[in-house]
Amino acid sequence: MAKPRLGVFKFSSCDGCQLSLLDCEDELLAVAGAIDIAYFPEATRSDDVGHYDIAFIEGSVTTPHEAEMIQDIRARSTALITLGACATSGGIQALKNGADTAAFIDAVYAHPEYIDTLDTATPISDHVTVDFELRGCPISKRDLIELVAATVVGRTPQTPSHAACIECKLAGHVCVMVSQGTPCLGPVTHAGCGALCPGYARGCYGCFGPKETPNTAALAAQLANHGADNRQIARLFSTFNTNAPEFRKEAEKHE
Amino acid sequence: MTLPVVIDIKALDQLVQTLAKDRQVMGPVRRDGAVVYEEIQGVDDLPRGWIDEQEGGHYRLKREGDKLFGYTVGPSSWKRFLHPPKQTLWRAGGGGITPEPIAEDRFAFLGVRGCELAAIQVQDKVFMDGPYRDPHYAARRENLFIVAVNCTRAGATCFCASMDTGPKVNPGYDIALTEIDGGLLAEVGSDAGGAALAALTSRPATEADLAAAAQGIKDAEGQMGRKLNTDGLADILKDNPDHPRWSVVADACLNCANCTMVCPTCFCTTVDEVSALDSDEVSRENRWASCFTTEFSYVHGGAVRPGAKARYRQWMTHKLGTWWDQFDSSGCTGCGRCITWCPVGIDITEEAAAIRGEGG
Amino acid sequence: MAHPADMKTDPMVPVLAQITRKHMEIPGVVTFEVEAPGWTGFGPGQFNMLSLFGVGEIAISISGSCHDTDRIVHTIRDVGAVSHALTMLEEGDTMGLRGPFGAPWPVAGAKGRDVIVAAGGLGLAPVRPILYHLLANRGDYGKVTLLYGARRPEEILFEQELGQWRSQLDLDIEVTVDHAAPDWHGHVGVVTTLFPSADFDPDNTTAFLCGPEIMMRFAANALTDAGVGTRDIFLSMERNMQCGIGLCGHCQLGPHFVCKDGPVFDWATMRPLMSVKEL
Amino acid sequence: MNDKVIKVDMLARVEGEGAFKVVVRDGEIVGTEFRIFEPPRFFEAFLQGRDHMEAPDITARICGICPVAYQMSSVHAMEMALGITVDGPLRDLRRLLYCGEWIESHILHAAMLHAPDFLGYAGAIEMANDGHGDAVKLALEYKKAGNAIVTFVGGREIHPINVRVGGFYKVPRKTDFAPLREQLLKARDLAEKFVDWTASFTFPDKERDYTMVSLSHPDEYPMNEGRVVSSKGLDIDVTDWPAHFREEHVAHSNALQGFMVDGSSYLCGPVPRFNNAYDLLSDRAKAAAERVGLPRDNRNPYRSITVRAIEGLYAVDEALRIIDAYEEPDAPFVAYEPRAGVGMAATEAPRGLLFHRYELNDDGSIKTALIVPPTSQNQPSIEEDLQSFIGDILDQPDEDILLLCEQTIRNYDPCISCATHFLELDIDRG
Ligand SMILES: Cc1cc2nc3c(=O)[nH]c(=O)nc-3n(C[C@H](O)[C@H](O)[C@H](O)COP(=O)(O)OP(=O)(O)OC[C@H]3O[C@@H](n4cnc5c(N)ncnc54)[C@H](O)[C@@H]3O)c2cc1C
Ligand code: SF4
Ligand code: SF4
Ligand code: SF4
Repeated sequence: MAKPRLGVFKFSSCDGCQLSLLDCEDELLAVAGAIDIAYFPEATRSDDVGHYDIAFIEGSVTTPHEAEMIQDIRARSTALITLGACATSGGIQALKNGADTAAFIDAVYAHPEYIDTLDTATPISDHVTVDFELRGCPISKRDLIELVAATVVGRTPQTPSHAACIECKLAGHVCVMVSQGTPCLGPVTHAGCGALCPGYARGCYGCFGPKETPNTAALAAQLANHGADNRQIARLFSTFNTNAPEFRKEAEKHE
Repeated sequence: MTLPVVIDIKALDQLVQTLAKDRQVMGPVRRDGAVVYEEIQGVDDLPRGWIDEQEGGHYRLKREGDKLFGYTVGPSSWKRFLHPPKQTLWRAGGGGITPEPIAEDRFAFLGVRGCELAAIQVQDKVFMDGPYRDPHYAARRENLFIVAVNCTRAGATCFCASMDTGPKVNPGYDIALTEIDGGLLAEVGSDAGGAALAALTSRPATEADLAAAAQGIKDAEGQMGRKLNTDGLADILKDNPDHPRWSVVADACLNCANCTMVCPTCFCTTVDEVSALDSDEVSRENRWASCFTTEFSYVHGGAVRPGAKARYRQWMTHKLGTWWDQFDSSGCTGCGRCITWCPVGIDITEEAAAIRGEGG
Repeated sequence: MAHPADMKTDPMVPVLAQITRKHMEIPGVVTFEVEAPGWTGFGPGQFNMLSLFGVGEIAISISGSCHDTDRIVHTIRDVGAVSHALTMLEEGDTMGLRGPFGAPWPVAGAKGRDVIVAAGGLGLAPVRPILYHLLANRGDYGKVTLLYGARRPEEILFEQELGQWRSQLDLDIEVTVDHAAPDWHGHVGVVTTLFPSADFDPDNTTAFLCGPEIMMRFAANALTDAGVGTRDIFLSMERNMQCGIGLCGHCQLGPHFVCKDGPVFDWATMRPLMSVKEL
Repeated sequence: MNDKVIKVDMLARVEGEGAFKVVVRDGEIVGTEFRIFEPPRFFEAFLQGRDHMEAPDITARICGICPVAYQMSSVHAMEMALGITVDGPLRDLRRLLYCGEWIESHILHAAMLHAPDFLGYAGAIEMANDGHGDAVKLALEYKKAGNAIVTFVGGREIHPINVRVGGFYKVPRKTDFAPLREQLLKARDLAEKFVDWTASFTFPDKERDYTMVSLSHPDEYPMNEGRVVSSKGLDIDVTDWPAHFREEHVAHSNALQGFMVDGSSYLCGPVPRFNNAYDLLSDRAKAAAERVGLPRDNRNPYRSITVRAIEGLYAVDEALRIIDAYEEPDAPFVAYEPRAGVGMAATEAPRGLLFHRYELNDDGSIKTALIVPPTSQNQPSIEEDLQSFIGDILDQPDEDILLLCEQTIRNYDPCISCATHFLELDIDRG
């Protein structure tokens, strides 16, 4: 069987998700052995354009150019897979959605006249059909390896969409919400990180975005019981997955 | 059987050391603001002088007194060791299948409470009494030595008295301890327990010792923070799948699965396929699963229980109702963990009462 | 039937079964004949857990004859990752196999009675062992009727075999499709539309139903309305199964584990449960 | 052949999206542009109104390659605004975390992104598949030790979760360090070999007289705090930064660029640190530099790959020193009350100085934020390098010129993602 051809593409992002691939020190060469890394500018000058069996997309769409580019990549790819919160929900830069872009530009740039940017940062799935979404800000190495290994053998990657709480308990962490009253998004957040934050005595801040059927309202009510004010609750839901519909709606309720 | 004796803390330490010679002794330790079960080296590791304050969705440790076992049950349960969160089943590579060697763990548990021993016995039925058994569980169970502890203090979310599982432990232990002034009353529950106890420095228990222990247990019974009326409950639950209360609880429930993870009897697992990129070996692994997730009931095309209401109903009806049909026992032993460790404090006793038409 | 109550080995560990024959039934549905070491036969309605290492494991009914003790026949529809990978296997390839599991159709209990077998779609595969059994012991049973519904004419399963059976005079076979082009001359409509014209004695009939849950529910209700007893109607249920042996908990349906108490249940047991939404 | 435009529209093996262009007229280079077309992400604007506690998590997302640097500059600036000092084991742990990032980032750059230029490959995987497998494996194993530190202290290698204003959320117990220590001892040998490997390359014989800017601390190799100094005599407190440095929108380029107030360019990063603070390197690092003949006032930017290797070795040594001296602190963080204030800090990101300035409101929310990352500071210098280093090879084939240009830019380990939030977008595809 021919090795699947992989292209790795970057949109608006911090580079962290594609860096995760280079951070797979133990597996990198095995990955390169199992798939043909045809296009990956962060790692290689060779730009082998053409058709890709798998396209990894990092980042969200924030400029007119990016909006065109994603259509082209989609047309040239069999399976289009998004990596991380930016590509999957818009990422941190989606905080500008709903804000006054002109004011944002003024806040940052001395000479704003050249700035060419869309008013929104949007997930890839707003533009093209996405075959699989890997969550996280950043994605976890485990998930990435699982994704590649599963794709190579043809199984569904095991990246369950249940709550981070399950991983928290599998890891044997003590719930920070119950034992410390620390606000934690674990109950509404998609698993994948291994419940890192509770393991470090802090609440989950939602890198992996909403879980399946998240009850954000019930969690927000409990956060308020623990003393969080509306502003804190709104902020908690508006970080790296601020544009994920369930989180955005909950945040709006507290603005 | 041997008469009860009284041992002191030094003797208890000696017991731990003796058991540790050919076992991993697991016991209570204080970690990250809670009492959890981990490997212990001696009595010094125990959370002496710490008690817990529990309520729905609330747990805090505080200093009070100097009892070794003043705390009640915490977030971890013994199932973590007997039925671990992940268990490899077999590995395959190079054309053949190698079953995972049957677990050789030899555990001794120190501080098993009444509700907890009952929970172990519930899982025994699940994993060992059916037409098929889980050989890893069975092996760990056979090698297990249990030092139980009768509760002399109960928490606000405890209701073992309603479930007939405590505060005094039912048989099934090797040794049972009751903390009294000036020592620990020790009772023997098995030959192995008798032998282990005989090797320790002890004195025969006096009437006063026995009375003090009984009083401690009675005190705990009086402090029981929750009650569950089990009368006809199984049928009430099964007969009320459309009770409006299920929708009420579904609105509050996060379906985060914490209750099932902390519950000492919840046994469900999902099988994961594990393959690596750099080897041909693949393996299959069991992982704790929960009926609160949609993937749990997934059949091609969608979940059988997509709604939160159906998932909560499944869990509670199973625990308190259909468990009886399946295993001829309750699936709940009244430990209260699911109440305390639910991030929003949903209370199984309150929900059951509400379906029954009381309170709520 | 190997019922390993005293089994020392781990029931979660499969054996390697080898494919001796592969046959494509209709696009996306493949029948395999496999041989597995230690296989001692099965009861009609039982299933195996089939797997491809690295991909996953799924429950698949045995669709062959239980008189055939060394060949194991499975008919698999490609719907997702595991079923797809299995259907891609070729003769000579191996798959993992555990089983047989589950409670069989109570065919013996139907002796001397009329039998109705009603199947929808791929549901014909799990009931095929019943038909083999009935045909092999034809004298033991009264009128035998097979009512089968497929979505479209192209999706009719085991068409050749149906033709052979139909030519046998002592077997009544009616086939219907949900949608058809004008060149289809058979019945159009759901399976239940075939019931009124079926010939059976309601007081002395045993019915075996297999197909989508909604089809089974309608069929069972129609039979009950026609006077067949609720304990004489049997259904084969499907739930998510990870272990197939009652340890993983996924397949619970009310008080039952579909894998070990079922998958075959009588209608008296299922009726109240199937009327509850999302049970 | 005397007029041409040498350009690359998608510069590979750098973090983020950049391009460059060299315009030649009559055999003379008339213009060099190092351009960044990463879309703007507006971090400074997002930060307004957020809680100061969120700054380390949010600013980390500016760059997945050096999140620790962002976390460090932000917490130090916040602590200044809040009037608290973090020292003792907590300060050491931060330095340890930073060592991890230096190792990880330096080795990533040196082995995976830069070395292929010296050995003539498109990338490290191609290099590994063509006889350099052992070197690549060694580098990966070594780099892994850096990630192991970041993961151990910070929770994960990218966007660590354990850094907070005042210290950490949770600190390790002394006994927890044992496996990490073992791994670092092994990594130290790899680090030595790695220095030798990078030094074995052939370096273009090119130098420039840079103004080398770095932090300076009396007792420590520059990393998490210090005064800002330059090789030309500057020596200022970090709070005086705005008075001595400025950012400009330059007409020919699409980027804000950093200059000294007098308009001259300067260089920050490993080479300035090495030159300005050579004496503070560990003995092992100094010995390695001597062994491979790296002069202590190196002005050849191509040799920065070896300087990174030396800093990597230093970071391993320093990490081990910190681990051996570690005593668990009484509390994982210093407690404080939010208050209004202004705070500034600079720390040494792997690729150079990273300056943050925040103004806080009474409730601890952020009023204004300013972030000046290293790549913007080095941009004028990058263009000047292109201007002066390729003039003598203009008669060679375009591909060779291109390669040298790219190699020259990669000397800087430019981190374009970092730069985005203040670089405007103008894609010149014409
Ligand atoms: C007792 C029984 C007998 C069956 N007999 C047959 C048969 O003879 N032929 C046939 O083609 N199919 C049969 N099925 C259905 C078959 O198990 C599913 O089609 C199969 O599990 C789909 O898996 P997948 O990975 O291809 O699909 P996906 O949709 O990707 O499913 C993902 C996973 O969900 C679970 N799952 C999905 N659908 C089902 C299901 N219907 N039942 C149980 N678990 C499911 C499995 O664990 C599966 O791996 C039977 C199911 C049961 C319970
Ligand atoms: S700490 Fe957070 S993730 Fe963990 S169980 Fe509690 S609520 Fe869930
Ligand atoms: S914030 Fe939540 S999702 Fe992110 S690392 Fe922490 S626990 Fe995981
Ligand atoms: S259901 Fe709740 S109270 Fe009952 S055993 Fe489980 S965790 Fe304890």
